[in-house]
Amino acid sequence: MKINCDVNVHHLTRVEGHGNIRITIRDGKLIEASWEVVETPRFFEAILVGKKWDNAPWICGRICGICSIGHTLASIRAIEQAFGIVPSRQTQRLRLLLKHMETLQSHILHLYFLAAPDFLNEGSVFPLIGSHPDVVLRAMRLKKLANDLCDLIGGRRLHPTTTVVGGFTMLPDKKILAGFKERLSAAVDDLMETARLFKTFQIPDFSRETEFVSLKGVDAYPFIGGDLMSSDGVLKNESQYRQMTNEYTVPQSTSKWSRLSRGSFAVGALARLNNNFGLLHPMARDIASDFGLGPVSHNPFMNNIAQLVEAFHVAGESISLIDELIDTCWEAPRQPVAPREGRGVGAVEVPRGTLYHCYDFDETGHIIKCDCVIPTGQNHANIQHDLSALSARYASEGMKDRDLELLAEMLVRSYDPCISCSVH
Amino acid sequence: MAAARSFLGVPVYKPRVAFFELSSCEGCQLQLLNNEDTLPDFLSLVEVVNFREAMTGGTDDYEIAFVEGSVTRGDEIERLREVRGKAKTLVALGSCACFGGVNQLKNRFDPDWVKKEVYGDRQVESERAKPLEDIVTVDLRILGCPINKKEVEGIMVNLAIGKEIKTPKYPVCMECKANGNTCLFDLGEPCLGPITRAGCNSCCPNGRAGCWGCRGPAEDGNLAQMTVIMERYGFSKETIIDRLECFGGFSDYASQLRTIKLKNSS
Amino acid sequence: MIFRIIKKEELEKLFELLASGSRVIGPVETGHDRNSDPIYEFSEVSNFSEIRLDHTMTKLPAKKYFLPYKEDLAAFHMKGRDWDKSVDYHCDSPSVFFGLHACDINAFNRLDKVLLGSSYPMPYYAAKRKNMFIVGVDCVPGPYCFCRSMGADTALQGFDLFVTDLGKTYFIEILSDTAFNFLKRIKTSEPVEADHVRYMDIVSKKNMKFEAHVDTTDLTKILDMEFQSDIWKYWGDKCLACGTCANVCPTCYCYSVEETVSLDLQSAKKTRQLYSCNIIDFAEVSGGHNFRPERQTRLKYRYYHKHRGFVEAYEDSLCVGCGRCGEACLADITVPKVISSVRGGAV
Amino acid sequence: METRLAYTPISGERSHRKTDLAAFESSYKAEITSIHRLTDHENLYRIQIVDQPERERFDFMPGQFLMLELPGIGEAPFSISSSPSRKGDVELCIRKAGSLTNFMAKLERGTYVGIRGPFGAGFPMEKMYGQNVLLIAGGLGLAALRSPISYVQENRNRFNSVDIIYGAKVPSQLLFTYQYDMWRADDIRLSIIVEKAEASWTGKTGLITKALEDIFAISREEFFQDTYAIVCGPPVMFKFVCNMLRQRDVPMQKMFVSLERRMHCGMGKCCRCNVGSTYTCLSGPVFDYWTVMNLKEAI
Ligand SMILES: Cc1cc2nc3c(=O)[nH]c(=O)nc-3n(C[C@H](O)[C@H](O)[C@H](O)COP(=O)(O)OP(=O)(O)OC[C@H]3O[C@@H](n4cnc5c(N)ncnc54)[C@H](O)[C@@H]3O)c2cc1C
Ligand code: SF4
Ligand code: SF4
Ligand code: SF4
Repeated sequence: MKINCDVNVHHLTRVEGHGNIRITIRDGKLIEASWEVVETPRFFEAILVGKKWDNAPWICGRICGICSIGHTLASIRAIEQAFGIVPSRQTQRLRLLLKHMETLQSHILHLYFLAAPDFLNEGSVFPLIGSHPDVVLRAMRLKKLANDLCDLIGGRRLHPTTTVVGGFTMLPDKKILAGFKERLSAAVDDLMETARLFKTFQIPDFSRETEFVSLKGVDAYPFIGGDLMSSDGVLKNESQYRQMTNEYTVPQSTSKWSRLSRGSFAVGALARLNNNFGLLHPMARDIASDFGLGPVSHNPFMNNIAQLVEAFHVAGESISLIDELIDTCWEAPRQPVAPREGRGVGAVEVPRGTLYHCYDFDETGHIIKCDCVIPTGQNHANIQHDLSALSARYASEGMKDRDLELLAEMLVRSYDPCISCSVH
Repeated sequence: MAAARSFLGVPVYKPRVAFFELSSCEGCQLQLLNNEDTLPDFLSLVEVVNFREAMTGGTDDYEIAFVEGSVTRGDEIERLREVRGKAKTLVALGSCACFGGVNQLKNRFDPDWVKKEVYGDRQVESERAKPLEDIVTVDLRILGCPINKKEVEGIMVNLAIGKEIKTPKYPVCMECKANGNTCLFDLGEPCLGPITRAGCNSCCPNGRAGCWGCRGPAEDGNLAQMTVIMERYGFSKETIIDRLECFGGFSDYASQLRTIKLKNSS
Repeated sequence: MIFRIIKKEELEKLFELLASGSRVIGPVETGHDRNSDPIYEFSEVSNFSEIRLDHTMTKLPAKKYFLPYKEDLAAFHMKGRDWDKSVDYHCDSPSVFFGLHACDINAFNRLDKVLLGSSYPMPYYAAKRKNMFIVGVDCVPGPYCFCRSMGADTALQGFDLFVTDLGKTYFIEILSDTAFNFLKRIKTSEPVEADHVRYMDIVSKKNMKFEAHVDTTDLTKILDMEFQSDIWKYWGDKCLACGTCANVCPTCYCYSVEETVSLDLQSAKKTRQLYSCNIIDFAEVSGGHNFRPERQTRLKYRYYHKHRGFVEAYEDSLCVGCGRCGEACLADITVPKVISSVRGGAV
Repeated sequence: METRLAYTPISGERSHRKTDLAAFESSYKAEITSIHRLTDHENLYRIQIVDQPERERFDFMPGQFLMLELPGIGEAPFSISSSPSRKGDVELCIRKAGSLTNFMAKLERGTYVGIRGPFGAGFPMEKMYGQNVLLIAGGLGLAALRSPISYVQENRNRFNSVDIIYGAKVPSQLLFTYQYDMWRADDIRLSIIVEKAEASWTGKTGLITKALEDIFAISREEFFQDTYAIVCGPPVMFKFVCNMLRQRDVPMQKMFVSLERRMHCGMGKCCRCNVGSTYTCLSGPVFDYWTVMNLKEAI
């Protein structure tokens, strides 16, 4: 039996950004297990200082290429909060629909392109085009649907163009919007197939008591704005986000880390689901119970399944959103904006967890101070703790280097980390 | 399939390509995966040997390297040089790689202040954000923040069949008019369309949002006149500079403007 | 020409008749500009109420319907070293243009000379042009209009019928037998003397409303004489070389051709894209030599082509004075200003 | 009574008459039957219209050009470089200059290309009967001159004295070297000059104008009044040459030059080739020098 083990993953693949995993086991004892974030910082928080409010959503969207819509919406919400703007229902619905499509495309991307290859024993999705064409085509179809609808509402699937403070620069064509209803209904079948596929995968059985943080839904599963909650019972107002995130710097990471009631906490699909299970679309709830997933699950690998469940949720809810929007008599796409002095916080549930943007403005609407807290940043400490626990558990079992490496990689990947975004 | 392909009898070249990223949001790479319809065809044109965002187990034996992001740290300079050394063709992918992108906005501040503002007393390494061209020779630039997938597809086809690659020399206005948009100046919105290189199919004006110049200057762009026009339409010097400096394509002109006083500057 | 008078409500009936079998394109209001003035554009309409017969100049001409900004000239199916070529003129049914001003109708007439009348007529244009039913409508000149100076303020040909608002009734000029036959199906009456008087009155009142003018006397010769004038530099310095003037012009037809290969390498196509002589590489040839590298020479060329060359070849200017290019030019370069500066030797 | 508008179809049958709508995008399919490497930069392609009757009908004049199309790659104008008596079995001398021409250089025999044309006005060869002819070419200009040269060869007795003056930068860039002896054999005086000699070059060195002066030196004054000149080459070159000829009293109407502009249609529609307000593709590319001098921005 092999009781020494060295895992050294430099620039983990199939994640966004740059991170390293290092595990050392000697004589069956864990010496070191560390998750390092080596991404280069881009200093968005400094870049924005001195800029007028209208620059923020445009620039901040560029923090992340996967959840640019979420960043843009968080930025817009922070500004609207600061200036006392309440978006119209029409704007809110459109934003939510746009948000849902980003969630769908991101979850599909993660499930099929980043996570599935692990379960199918491939290095990437590319060989699957030959070996499992139906799987790949299904993934493409789902992703394309989500992206196409993002194009329609946001002007562009990546770094949206029409989303502005006060609303939208342009409204979607209702006829085209209506056309998406059918595609979404068809997507539900594709999601069913996806569920069937994931049913065949062996999700590692590993749990660690964790605190889960997310927005707190009131009458709907939460995505944009509202109160914050943790599964340990902490409840805060959106503007008190700092008491939720408690950022600190650590030597092993250019991203800041977070903690709340314990040494670390988790955000993301699993956290949202654990905290707001009752508000899920019935279809999504059915899928969850199919996988035996219910509140509160402490298995980080189940985040993949939580994403799948959420994919059902957003697909189902989007169909009703479209119905509502088609029946709306369009009002002006955007409201006027009057800048004023003050602070605004925008909390948005992006695919990987709760995202916060916070700006302080002077009376002319120029940014004095900017703070962005990224979900993956909040997860880093938890990834570290999971990694230690996972390594410790298998240390004495004498796992092969390669097996432990794979498991560790899968663990990190299951968080769907967005590293460059966490460093920003 | 791969070996037998040809176009007009000329064998099609299936390059071994690799994707790398420096300081960036990785959106440009993602944009490639965002081509759902055409991804299989796209992938049949190239052999992807390294694409960390989407695959495990890459090799270093590649001909074309697509590098996304700007250079902001010493280790990136090293990595970039290494990639340059291995690649026959080095492609700068997106505005960050071509101009520094939004990252270069920090260059307008004192670097120590920037670090302190974000990290307090913790030491972090970071340099001025630079485009790839400042460090190595770039063979081809693919513009945009993010890149336009249609354009990239066209470029890949041309690389494969060995046809010259051309980007439009004219400004976004050409595409904007062809798309039948109402000019944003008529709507009272600022727009850099008249001086920005086309190729995005006037993406932003199509959604009634003004152009921010992410593709950098068009050939022979009349920057001086653009400033006059922005002023005439009542936009402040700050608005003009905000747009010009956003992606780095016009950064020289923007910093030049900072020192000139415009009529209605605040 | 045959004249008729119809009651106002009859026009809608005529619309319905025309729309029942064909696509109708007409001026619609698409929103408001920064001064809260309405913005008009040509668009496909399905309902008479969408059409704004009282529209002032549309931002863009109806060009996309007869000279599309992008059009595939040919498609190729590749077969190794061989290929098949197929050509489609992109018109399979007639269209009704309901509500064109005289200048836009004259734009057709002048384009016809080069695109239909000369050697190598252009079938892509012909296919659309020969399948148009045009309903003209009278107008009130706006601040940028100078069609009268260009002899394009009244249309004598190139339409099927032309509608002038007499207040309580419409005065209809009928040019084609198709129009005549359609009119048989609505209520019309012969105009009486008073109608003609009223019509003439409206026309002469319109003539007095022009604010912009271009003096075209001896313009071709003056342009020749002023070829080296410094005035072109003045305008060239302003010009953004953005091509907007050509794109909003109802008669600019210059184009560029690009061939592209599909992603699967199985097919290819040849696409025509409307271009503009103000664009930097308009006269650039391979190897990089540019026959018109400066903005001023390109801008000058646009004026020479429209106001001199075309006149020489076809006895008409290629400018109908619709005023769109001046209105759209962000640099505020307008035909009346440029021509008067060339004539006067100074701005 | 009609209830809906009638549709007028535009026929798309093949036709090559200038006035026919179907002429516009109708191309001949032609096969590359041979490729001959002339220099590092230029190849000579023999291109044969596939359809035999069409090939027989393809009629052109020296100086005319055609549009050559490679599907998906591009289309560009090229002077026909072969004798008009060869009809639709033409030769094109193509220099690698850009996307189409570089791709062209990769093609093999047996590839099919599309050709449209012939377009433009050619050299008025018949007017030159009984006269002296000076054929002057610089660089690639010889490609366009080769057709009138063949014409003169085939009708040698109809012309008086014939001179070819040809200049290139270096000897290795000289085109059609294998034909020089044949031209000489047909009683054509040939003077070749290069700007820079390479090893083994024994001929003249200098600019074309120098070679022309040598001709002047041995010709009588009266010679020039009965002379037609055809000049092909870069604008700077023909400007100098034509000025020299004028000083020798060659009438400007008897000097012909070929102008090269960007072209997309070849049919007076795309406007890219306009010089002033003249379409190079319709009225040119061959112009007499008098016209050129009166065209704005011609040179
Ligand atoms: C009347 C005429 C006769 C010609 N005869 C010959 C000849 O016999 N041999 C030869 O090698 N070359 C000749 N040329 C030049 C030849 O047309 C160009 O070299 C060719 O167009 C370059 O195309 P490309 O796609 O390789 O270059 P690119 O620079 O990539 O050209 C792109 C496009 O620009 C246009 N274009 C670029 N350069 C020119 C040019 N100089 N003239 C016209 N259009 C241009 C073409 O339409 C082409 O599609 C002639 C040109 C003209 C006008
Ligand atoms: S909106 Fe912008 S790009 Fe479009 S025409 Fe106006 S200035 Fe040009
Ligand atoms: S319109 Fe401007 S900012 Fe928008 S994509 Fe195009 S170049 Fe970039
Ligand atoms: S004249 Fe005006 S519209 Fe035309 S290219 Fe110049 S700036 Fe653009």
